[in-house]
Amino acid sequence: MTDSQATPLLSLRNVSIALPKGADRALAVEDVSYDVFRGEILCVVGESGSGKSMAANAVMGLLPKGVYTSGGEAIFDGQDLLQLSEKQHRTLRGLRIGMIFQEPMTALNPLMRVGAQIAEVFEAHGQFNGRERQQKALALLTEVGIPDPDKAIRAYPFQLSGGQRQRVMIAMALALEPELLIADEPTTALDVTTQAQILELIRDLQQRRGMAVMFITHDFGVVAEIANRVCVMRYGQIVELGEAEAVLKHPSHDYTRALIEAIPSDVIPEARGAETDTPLLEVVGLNKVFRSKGGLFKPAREVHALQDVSFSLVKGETIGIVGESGSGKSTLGRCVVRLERPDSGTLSLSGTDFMHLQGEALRRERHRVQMIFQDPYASLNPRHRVGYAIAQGPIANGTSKGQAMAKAKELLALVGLDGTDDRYPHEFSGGQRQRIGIARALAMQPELIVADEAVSALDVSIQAQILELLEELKQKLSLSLLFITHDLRVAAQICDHIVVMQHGRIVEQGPAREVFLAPREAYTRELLDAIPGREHELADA
Amino acid sequence: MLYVRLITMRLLKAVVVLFMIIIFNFVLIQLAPGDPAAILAGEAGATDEEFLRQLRERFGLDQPLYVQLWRYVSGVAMLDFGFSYRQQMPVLDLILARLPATLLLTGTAFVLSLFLGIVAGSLAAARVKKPSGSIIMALALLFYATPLFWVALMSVVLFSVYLDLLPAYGMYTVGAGHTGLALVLDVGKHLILPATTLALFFMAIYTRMTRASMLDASQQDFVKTARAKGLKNSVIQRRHILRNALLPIITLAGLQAGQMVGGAILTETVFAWPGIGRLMFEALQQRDYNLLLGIFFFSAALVILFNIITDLVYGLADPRIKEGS
Amino acid sequence: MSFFARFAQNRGALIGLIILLTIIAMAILAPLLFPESPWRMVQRPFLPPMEVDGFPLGTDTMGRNVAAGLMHGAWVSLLIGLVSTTVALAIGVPLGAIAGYYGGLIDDALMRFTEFFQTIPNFALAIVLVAIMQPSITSIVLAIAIVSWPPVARLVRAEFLSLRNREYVEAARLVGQSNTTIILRQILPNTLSPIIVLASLMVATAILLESALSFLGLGDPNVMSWGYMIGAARTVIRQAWWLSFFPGVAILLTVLALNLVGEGLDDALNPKLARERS
Amino acid sequence: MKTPLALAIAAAALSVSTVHADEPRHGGTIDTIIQPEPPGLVLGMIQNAPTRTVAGNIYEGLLRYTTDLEPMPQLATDWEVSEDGRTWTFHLRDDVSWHDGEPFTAEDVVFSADVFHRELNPSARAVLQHIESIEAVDDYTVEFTLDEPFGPFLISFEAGTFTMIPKHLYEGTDFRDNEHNNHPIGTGPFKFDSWDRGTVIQLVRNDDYYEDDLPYLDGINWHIIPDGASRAVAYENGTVDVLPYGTVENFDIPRLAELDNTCMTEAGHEYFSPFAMLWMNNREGPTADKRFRQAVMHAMDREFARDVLWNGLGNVPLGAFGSNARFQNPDLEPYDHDPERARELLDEMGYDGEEVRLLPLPYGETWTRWAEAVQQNLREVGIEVRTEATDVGGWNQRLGDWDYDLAFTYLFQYGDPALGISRTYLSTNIERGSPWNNVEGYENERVDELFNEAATAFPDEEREALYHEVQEILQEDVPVGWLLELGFPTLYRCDVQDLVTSGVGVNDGFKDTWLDR
Repeated sequence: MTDSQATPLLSLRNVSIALPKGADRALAVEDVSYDVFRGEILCVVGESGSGKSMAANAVMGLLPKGVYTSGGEAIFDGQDLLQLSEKQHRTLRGLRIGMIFQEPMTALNPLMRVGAQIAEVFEAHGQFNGRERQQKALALLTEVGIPDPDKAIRAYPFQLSGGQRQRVMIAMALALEPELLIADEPTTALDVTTQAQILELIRDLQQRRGMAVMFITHDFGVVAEIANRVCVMRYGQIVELGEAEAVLKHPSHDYTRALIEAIPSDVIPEARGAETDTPLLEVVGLNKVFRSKGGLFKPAREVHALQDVSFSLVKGETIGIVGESGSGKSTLGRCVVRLERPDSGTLSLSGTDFMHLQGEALRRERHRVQMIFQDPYASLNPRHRVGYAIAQGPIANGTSKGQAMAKAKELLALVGLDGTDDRYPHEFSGGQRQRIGIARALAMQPELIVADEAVSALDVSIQAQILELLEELKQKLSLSLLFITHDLRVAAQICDHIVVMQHGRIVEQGPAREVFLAPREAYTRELLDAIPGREHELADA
Repeated sequence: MLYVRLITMRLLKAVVVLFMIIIFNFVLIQLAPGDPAAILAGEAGATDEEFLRQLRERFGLDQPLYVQLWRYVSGVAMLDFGFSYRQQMPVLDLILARLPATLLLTGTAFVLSLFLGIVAGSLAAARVKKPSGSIIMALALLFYATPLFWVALMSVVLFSVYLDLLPAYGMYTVGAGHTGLALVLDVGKHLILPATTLALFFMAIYTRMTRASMLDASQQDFVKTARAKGLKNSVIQRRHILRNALLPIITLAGLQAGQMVGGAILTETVFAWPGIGRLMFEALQQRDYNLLLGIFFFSAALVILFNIITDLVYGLADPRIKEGS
Repeated sequence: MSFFARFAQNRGALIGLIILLTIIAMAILAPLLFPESPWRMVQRPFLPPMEVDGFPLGTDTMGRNVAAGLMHGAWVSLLIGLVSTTVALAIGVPLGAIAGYYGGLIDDALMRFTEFFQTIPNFALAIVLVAIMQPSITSIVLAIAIVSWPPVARLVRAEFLSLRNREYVEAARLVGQSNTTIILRQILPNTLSPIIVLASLMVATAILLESALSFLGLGDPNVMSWGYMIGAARTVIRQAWWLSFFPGVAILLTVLALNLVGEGLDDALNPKLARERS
Repeated sequence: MKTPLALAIAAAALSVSTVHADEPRHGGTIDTIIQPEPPGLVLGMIQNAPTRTVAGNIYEGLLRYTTDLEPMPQLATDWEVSEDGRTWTFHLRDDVSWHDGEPFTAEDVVFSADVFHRELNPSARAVLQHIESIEAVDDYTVEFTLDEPFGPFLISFEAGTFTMIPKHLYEGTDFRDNEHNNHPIGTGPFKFDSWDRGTVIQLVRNDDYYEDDLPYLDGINWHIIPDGASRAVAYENGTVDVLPYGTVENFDIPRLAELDNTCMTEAGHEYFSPFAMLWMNNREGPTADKRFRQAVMHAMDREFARDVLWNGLGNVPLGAFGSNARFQNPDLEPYDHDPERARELLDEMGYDGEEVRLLPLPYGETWTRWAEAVQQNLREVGIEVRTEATDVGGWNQRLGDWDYDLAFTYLFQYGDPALGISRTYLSTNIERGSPWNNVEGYENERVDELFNEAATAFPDEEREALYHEVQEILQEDVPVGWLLELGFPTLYRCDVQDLVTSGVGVNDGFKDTWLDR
């Protein structure tokens, strides 16, 4: 499909981009060269901090303040984009190079109607008159597959869903039929089913228009789904560049191989036999409704976050709660640890009623269920040394300070952070903080640990390490785990049992192998089908 | 329409707040030393018990406190704010006679400060790190730090005494008998100094706020989107950044509009502006309770009114609130 | 980068700090340099600045040394600014913390209470309070505190609202820490930087408020404050400009310095913001 | 024997009003200032200074007084007293009409004095208590009968005390709610025109005034400007031509007085003779000790206060009786500024540094400065003073409750010791709740006796002897501090002629004023 003999549409030659003083390294991108050809999708892949989107921003002339290109050239249609003045760049942007971004929630002006924002593209380049612009916008919205485009054109961004907004972004980027589309992690913030739709749309449009797409992502699944060629980056340098098939199947570089291996595979472990049959956690008919109070302009609302949810967990077992955003999976986790109080149903822990506990009684029982949180940056108090952060739970429960601190040191060693107890959280990386979070949960010697999207915010290689650690701890300490995640591949790797949720209800539950390999419900199948790169991997397996 | 119902609800809430304010102020003022009758008597230059007794009886000051409060509250419910002890006029008449002057002064100062503040703030935001931007911010800080009354005094000395350009006090030229356009111009001329003085401080606030808010907004993702479209910088500044930056300014402006009534006390005193702020200060010194309560009531009502207007304007400016569901 | 290095990066903040330290030095050195009471009538009235040795800023309407008044006034202005801010914090921080942490009905009630105070124009309320309590340092400090706590409460509440569902707070709740411990040890320390910044600006506002009260004749008659000096000199502004000029400049500089320092603190305490702003 | 005094008095009045050689001219409106804004304009119902100043041109009394406090004819052309000093007969002008056209008659006099003022006016009541009856003999003759001779009787007919009020508009109504209160009707040379609250009060010429040719002016505009500095500017930029007392701060007066075409007079206050005093609480604390009070008198530098704060205007008083007061004893030993003597007295009494509280008078900058000066004077002789600022309300309350140690005030002397001086020292005048009576709590039986006898003694020689004796006692006891006989200056453009023509000239002088332009 790629004609390597043709002249590239965009050609990056020895591009270096400098970071401002005081950053963790001098160059964001170092001596990078790659080409983008007409009619191909080039995926630039890397973990956070790899500098994968810097070059794209330089091409657009949209580098953040303080960041500047320190060498090389980017030839687009015969001119070096890195030498253009702001004004020259401006005539190119939107017209010949379009760009879409990661966060559809914030990338649209909240105060302008969708139609007006699309029409602005024409206005910026002096094309058409007002009426025509609206008509064009409508046509574009239809093309990107927004339902009810007549209404959508008059809508404000907040009235659209995330996927719809990303479609609007795409419509905007494609309005003037640019030759090059830069897509900077356009699906990362989306649910897995939506992601599949958007990926399909991009591939579709690219083929129909024959344009070039530079697709920046961290997810090899996405790469497998969409790429013609792949450029793998690490620490600002290219580690591997080549045809997608070749790179995915036969990665030549260790790092690429490590990345691809780190993706949890669908090789699903056998469920381990539970130690006993007596359930540790029993959830029966749980309901939870959130009510928002009305304000001057908004009427009161009710959201049924949990409806008649029942399942049980036996000691030593790991249950995965999976679902997309809004499925109620996090609410369920928060109810189990009693950060929320369910409205009705029963929630019992080793036979004791955990649902009706209140105040001081609840406080005394809390140590039995602990939680590992999603955001490694928010889960540790920036003002407390990590040793104390771990020890304060036992201290609050009556352990002497000296004992608790000693125990904290032990736990830090256990999670692989020996001798770091007197450091502050900001001295640790995200993965390390997640280890501290695990140590903190363990310090309470809980009967049950709820892990709420515990690895979602981490890079894939780090994700693998944390999952490994959890696996190891599970064995060593025979932990019982309630593992909440949106990522079915992660769930497949660690869980014995899977509960699939949608709109606050349980859609399907059963042993992990059954749910993944022989799903009974359509929704479960839909979820599984939407996993990017799945076909590739299955073919691989 | 939804609007009507919501405004009705807000007004109902306002009534409750106003009622609380009446009680609060009533109690507060009772704590003040000094018997209004004694002060009136003192002003008369001579007193005897008979005179004091007459005064107390006349103004109901001989009644127990709860009776006085009840009388006052039930009066207010029928828009009867009582009688000013000292000015010998119904409180409502006095306030309504002075209110337009204060509204003119604060209204002008408000519009002036908001307009200039937003313009200066946007300029400063667009010229971050340039000398012109720094100069704007330095001036704003200077105005912010300068005591209002001091500026007022200095401007009288400069513009009225030494330069003789503008009238130093009052609202219009007494005895000139201007009517129509001449009167408007005359009042306008008198308005310049007090309105500007009052506006300077608030302008400084809006300038700083606008700049900060614009810089904040310029960090938002949609600005990058706008740039990716190839829009001109000036269009981005105006249409995307400024519009979004205005939202917090609307909130602030709503709060400040109420505070301006307080700031007007100083301005009105120095410039002899016949407004409600000056009336309040005089009423306080003379323990003219009914008048003081009335003024407090009206200024609180103004603040609440401004808050409601602010909410409405905010609702118009932010579709998320207007059309949110 | 160290805290001070970050602070010193903002040149305005450094200038502000130097001015502020000078003023503090003035306040401390006043009793040494001018041991006599600033109220003492020591020379003929209306002596212009630099005319007679020992009277660099001249004398006032009654022949009192303006320089002495200015130095002693620094102490009073700073004291009133600091104490009233402390009192305002003592009211606003607990209210805001409780409202923000507990939410619900408690929040509703406390915020209504706060709004109520914001419904009465600040300056008017301050005047009434001082008049009712009769002017003295105590009544002025109280009045200023009473009109300036609501923004503190709102700020602290907003911070608590955003922090109370932070994961580390939830973690603390899960390990069984009590509400008091969570408020005091987990959340409050993390709200300190915006509070410190706000406090530095409040000191400035308090000094302005005190001067405005004194200007209207509601100052404490036993202490020589800058606001008093302007108020007293306002009637003779035509004959003796220096009498209101110097204290006016002193207030201006102090307020300016506090604002600059406040901005510097903001930059230093919120390094991320600072980078965006510059 | 009935004594026709009027002729001699009329001659005296002439000598006051005809200082200028030029013939008075008609025309012109005069702009002046009233500070503070009066609460209302009906004299008798309201008697504070600004009301008197404005309404003194609308209303009139039976008599006026020269700057030497001798009576002059006004609504009464002449008067006589019976030999026993108990019956006074006044003959009224027969050509006077109210501003609404109704004729002025003896019925109006009886109504005003006996009904209106008896009900509303405390200062009139002080005189009325000595009056047995008031009768209209015919339309233009009124007879007052006293229960015994009352020394100051004849000096009580100034417009501010016994204002003539139109009976036909007020009789049988609730005086305070009378609709005419907002549009006062008098007999005076100017008629009320309009009052724009907070801005200006305008009076216009009464074209039907009974005195030929008078008044010369077409009208008066009383501007209301609440800030002292602004008032000074108003004079400088020519908006106003006359600055009555109290309208600009004392510190501004020397500067304004030096402006071109500017004249100054202290006249027109003789009737009131404002006397500044320092209340000293005789009941408790250090101030209860006579030696402490004497020490305070020696500690205060009253000349400094006069020269620096009051621009050298006014008199440092010898003792309780001001220099304008009748029957002053010139042989008293004065209290000089003598800090050494003050310290000796304090040592002698064994003053232990107990703090005394000083209340300044909340009437503006000069008074505040004065309190600061006195505080400093007292501190320098070793007295611990703490100033407690109050506003008018607080000041009234504190004095009324006797909750003070030292407090500033000033009192009018009203021409006769029996009206203006004895009230401060009589023990019968000790009563809580008023800041104007014997607030210091001084009790001395002999002083009471002397004052009471002197009030009703007849003729004047007898009164003089009694008053001289009382002054000697007071000089020793120092019940209050005698600070200053205040000189209130009026500033005006020199081409404003005949501005002050009587002992209450600041209130009724515009009658004769004309503009030499």
